[in-house]
This record gives sequence, C-alpha cells and structure tokens, in this order.
Amino acid sequence: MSEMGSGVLSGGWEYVTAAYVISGVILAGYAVSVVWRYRAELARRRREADRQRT
Amino acid sequence: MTLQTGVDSSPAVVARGLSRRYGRRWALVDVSFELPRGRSLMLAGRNGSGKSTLLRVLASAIRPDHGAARMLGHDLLRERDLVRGCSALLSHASYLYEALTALENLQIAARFLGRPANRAALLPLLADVELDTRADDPVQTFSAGMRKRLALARTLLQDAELVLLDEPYGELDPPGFRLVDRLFATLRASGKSVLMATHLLDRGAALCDEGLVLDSGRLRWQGPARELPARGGLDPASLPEGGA
Amino acid sequence: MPYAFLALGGVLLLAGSYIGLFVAPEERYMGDVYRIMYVHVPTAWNALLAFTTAFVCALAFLWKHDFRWDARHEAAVEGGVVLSGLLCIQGAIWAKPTWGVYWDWDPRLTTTAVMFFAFIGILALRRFVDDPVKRASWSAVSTIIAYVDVPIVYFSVRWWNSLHQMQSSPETVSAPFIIPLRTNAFGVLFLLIGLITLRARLALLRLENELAPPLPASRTALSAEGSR
Amino acid sequence: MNGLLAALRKELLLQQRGAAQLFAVLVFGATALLLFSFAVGPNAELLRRIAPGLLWLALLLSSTLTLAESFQSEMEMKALEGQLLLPASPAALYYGKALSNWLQLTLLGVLLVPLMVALYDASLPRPLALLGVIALGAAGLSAPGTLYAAMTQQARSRQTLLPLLLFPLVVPVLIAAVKATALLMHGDPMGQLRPWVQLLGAFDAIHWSLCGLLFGRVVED
Repeated sequence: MSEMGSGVLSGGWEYVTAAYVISGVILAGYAVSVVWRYRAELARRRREADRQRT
Repeated sequence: MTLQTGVDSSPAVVARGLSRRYGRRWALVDVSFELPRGRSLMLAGRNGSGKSTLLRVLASAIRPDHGAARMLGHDLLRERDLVRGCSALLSHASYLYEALTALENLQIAARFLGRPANRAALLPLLADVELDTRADDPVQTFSAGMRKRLALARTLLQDAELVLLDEPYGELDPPGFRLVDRLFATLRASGKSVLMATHLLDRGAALCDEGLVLDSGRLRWQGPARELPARGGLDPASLPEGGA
Repeated sequence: MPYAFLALGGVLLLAGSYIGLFVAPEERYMGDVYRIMYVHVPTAWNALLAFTTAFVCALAFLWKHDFRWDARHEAAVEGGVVLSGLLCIQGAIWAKPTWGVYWDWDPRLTTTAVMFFAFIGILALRRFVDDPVKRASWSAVSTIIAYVDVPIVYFSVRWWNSLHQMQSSPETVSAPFIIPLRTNAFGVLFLLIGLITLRARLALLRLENELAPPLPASRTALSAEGSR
Repeated sequence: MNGLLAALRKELLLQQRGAAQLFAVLVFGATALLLFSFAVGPNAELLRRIAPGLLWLALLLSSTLTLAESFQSEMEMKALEGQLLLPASPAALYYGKALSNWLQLTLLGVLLVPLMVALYDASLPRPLALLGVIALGAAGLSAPGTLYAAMTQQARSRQTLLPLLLFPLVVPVLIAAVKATALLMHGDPMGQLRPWVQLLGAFDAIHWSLCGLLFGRVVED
C-alpha cells in the first residue's frame, strides 16, 4: 500500500481519517453531553418548582 | 497577644446572627446572644436542635456560614488561634486515641499546650475525674462513661477561660453526675465562663445563670436559667414565641 | 452566550479541518500523516489551557471561598480530562505510522497520560465526597498539587526516555501550514470556553440543589459579614 | 517548633502501639515481591535486571496501606480535630505525620532489600548509597501520600481513592528511584546517578513545602 520512494512517508490516510473522526466524535459527544445534562437539570428544576406550586 | 484595652473586660461571648448549614439543612439559623465574662449559660433543646452545632461553631471547630462572634474579645473568624487558645470544648467525639493509655492521651495534649507532661503533673487531673487507678490502661478497655471522664479531664487540662461542655452528663453514672457538678462549681469559682448543653433541665438550671432554648436551629427563648424547668424546657410548643 | 461560543467553535473547527485535510500541501518528510497535527496540536494547547484554568480556579476558591469558583473548577477539570484523553488517542494514532508503535513514551504524550489519570482521580474524589465544602477544598488542593507536579513529570519522563529522542515536529512556519493550525486552535478554544461556561452553570445548579437555600436577609446588622 | 516536637512525640507513641501493623505491611510487601517473580517467570537474568523496579513497586503498593492506616486513629474519635482546637498548628501536625510515615516507609524499604537480594539474586555493591535513595524515595511518597490519606480517610470508598490520587502524582518518584537503584546495583559507568538523585531531591523539596502549606485546608472546616 505504501510505496517507499524518496524517504517521504506516503499514504497513511487511514490514520488521518481515524484521528479526525475520533476527535470529532469525542468533542461533539462531550458537547452534546454537557448541553444535555444542563438541559436535563433545568427541566428537573422546573418540574420541582411546579410541584411546589401545586 | 492583643494589646487592646477592651479585651480583658470584654464579654465571654458576643454572637451575632450565627448560621451554619449541613448540606441541604440549616442546622443553626441567625443565633445572637451575649454572655458576660464569668457567667454560665445553659443550652437546652431537643436532639438535633442545633446545640452541638452552636458549641462547635463557638469553639471554632466549624465555621459559621453567616454571622460573626467575638469570644473574650477575639474575633471568631479572623483570630481563630486566639479563640482556640482561650476556649476548651468537650465534644461528642472524645478526641482520644483508642490504642493509647489514659495518661498518654493527656500527655499528648499537654505537650501541644506546652505544659509539663510528666506523670506527676497529670495524675492529679486523672484523680479529679476518678481515673487515677486506670491511668495506664488503654482507652479501648474503657467504658463509655470512663471515656467521658477522660475527655472531661482533657478539657480541664486546657485550663481555658471559656469552657464549652456538650452533654457533660451523657453516659455518666450517678457518681459521675456529682463529679460534673463539682467540677462545674470549681470552674465557676475560679471565674471561668461556661456554656453547657444538656437535657437535664433541673440540674442545669441549678448550676447556670442564663438559659437559652434552641429549636430547629433557631433561638426560641432566652432568660434566667432557673425559669427554664418551669417553662417546660424541652417542649418548644409551650414556650412563648420569639422570647427574650 | 455559551451556545454562540459552541457554534463558533464548531464552524471554525470544520473550516480549519477542511483546509488542513484538503487544501494544505503535503509535508516534506511525513507526507499526509502530518495532517493529524492540525487537530493534535490545538487539542494539546487547549488541554494545557484547561488545566491551567482549573489551577487558577482552585487557587481562587481557596482564596475566596466562593462556590462559583468551585463550579468553574469542576468544569475546567472535566474539560481538561476530555481533551487530554483525546490527546492521548490522537498521539497514539499518529505514533503508529511514524514510529511503528502506538505508544512511544514520548515525554509530552506520557506527561499527558499522567495528567489524564491525575485529574480523573480528582473527578473521582469529587464523586466520593458528599459534603460540598470539603469536596470543594479537597479537590482544589488536589488540583494545585497535580498541576505543580506536571513539569516534574515531564522532565523525569524526558530524562528517563532520553535514549531515542526524536521530537520530530513538522515544519509549521510557512503560511499554508499556519492557517489551518490557528483556525483549529481557536475552534477548540471557543468550544472549550462554551463548554466550561455551560458545565460550570450545571455544576452551580447541582450545588444549589445540594446546599440549603440562602437564608432570607437577616435581621441583625453584623450578619452580612460572613465567612462565605 | 514546640508544636512539631509535640507532634513528633505523639507519632512516636502511636508507632509504638502500631508495630504489629508495620509488620503486617512488611509481610504484604514481601508477598508482592514473591508474586512478581511468578509473574515474570524463573528467568534469573531478567529478574536481576528488573529487580529495582519490582522493589519500588512493592514499596509503592505497601505504602498505601501504611499511609491510610496512619490517619485511621486520628479520624476515629476525631483526635486530630481535638489537637487543632488546643490549638496545634496544622503544619506541625502534618510534618509530624509525614515524618513518621517517611520513617516507616524507609524502614519498610530497607527491610525489603534483603528479600529482593535473595529472591532475584541482585547484587548490592553500595548499601549506604542505596539507603540514601530509599530514604529520598520514601520521602517523595510520604509527603503527598500523607496529605491525600488525610482526605481519603474521611471519604467514601477510601481504599480505591488513595492510590487513584497518589499513583499518577508519584510517577517521577518511581522513575527516579528505580533508575537510581538500578544504577547503584548494576553499576554506573556514565555517572548518571547524580541527576536522578537531584530529581528526587527536587520532588521532595517541592512537595514537602507545598503539602505542608495546603494541609490546613484539608483538615480545617
């Protein structure tokens, strides 16, 4: 797959793709989890406030 | 070393709005009172009413979340070491090492205080609490009442101007009761200021000058200690709202 | 506001990665593999920045006794743990084609791994302490010690592994390399700012839930002057 | 200064009663050394080469037991709080405890050495220098370990928490101590011992001062 030529590392796109995909998944996943946890906490508070009013 | 002129004549306790929370619960809410130097105060209230918390705050074992206090003229928050130097707390926790003997436990405290820590100096103190015959037995062989006596001796060792006693009668036998009465009288006679939390209304009222009732962390009644038993003491419902 | 930072960070990251992957030229020695650098280096900078933020917040909490600093501290530690974990994975992926192994005990990468475990320990400590006050002071103390430890770890690993020292960094001076690098660096930075802000708000909400509500304004004059 | 002296005498008393505990930890460390050789296999050459690493791993693992135990009696009846209220300075209490732990860990390390020599057929050309390295390494474990033990002894699931916090932190101690021990045992033709000992010294200096400063925030409310 990799052709050794002038000492240049050729190919290796599969590593590049893997690095970008994993970075994207982890960063996006963490962002989603923070937003989701924040929203869930806000919703829980609203429910609790409603229950106290009734 | 404060050179302020007011320090020597300042009251034993000036508490203003002391509040303390444990997690979701306020254990102490806005407690203010004063105790003149050389007087004694009895703290009454049900279990969990905040007596221990108040004593622990005043001894600077825990910080108040709100409020301020001066102990014998020293600021509770900014002069912690001075406050600790002039007050002694008999706490629910015995502050003892189980593996060490009674004498060794006192020796450890005496060395931190810079007092003589030899046997001859400490045995009289153990005799005061009637433990001198058990001086060389490890604390883990002691009964709950004996631990209380040893903890009491440790408190007295500090020779503090202000003594805070949390349930001194707890776990003691009748001779132990009389022992505490006697020690209390000695403290009073030597001009110390004493705060005592206890459920024994009649006993406390006979010993103390002032009384103070806590209910759910709030100050519910304040007045002369001798009026406490008549007011039903532990039952806050029978107390007049807002008191004092 | 934090959502704007998140969106901006996301857009910058997409743009920077596109340039880095498809526009920027090949590197002279490393060919295409070096393109990992465009996410790796920004992650590294921002991981360090997150831990530095955590360190500053920890100092501020011990100084001020204000729980808002504790919330920010928790958020920064968590962000730093995520970024340093990602950094280790990226480093391993990059090490394979360049050095032939996934883990090469490179001092920077190894230090990152040590930091990752140290700060995961702090997150665990926060889980296992129920009293909010103790939790805040203890984790602040741990963060300060762990942060001060980082340079010592780095130097010890560097000396330890001094036999094959090959800090081969691709040439990054010329403009075509710099643009995607900077774009992604700011992308991760804005993402991090947005996430820490949001996470700190979440931490504060949870804290309010754990602590009793503040007392109504006190009647006594002196009580305004509290310790915390 | 008086406080430190009082704290040290307190630790001395506690250690006298805890001798059995030290023995138990020693047995634990010895067992670990024995088990390591089973994990590696009966390859005398390999065992001799990695003996320094195994010695320090055994010491590191047993150190968590010693450290955790050292705060057991302090928290049981809140003896530590009682001393703070006397008042004793947190720094004096910390340094008393850290010095006592350091002494115990050094002793533990020294006692594990003959076992390592016997099990792994390791040579021991400079025993005094090795004692110095063990003392420096033990100091590096004791300083942060004492601080973290004070925390974890009051937390839930403390058995897991102490190593979790301590181990990443003491990576430099492990690296430097193992390197220095290896150089002492296998010869040091390049004169590399010095920088490693200096690294240990630097780690000790930083952590002994920093942890002493921060201890008050761990034990005070």
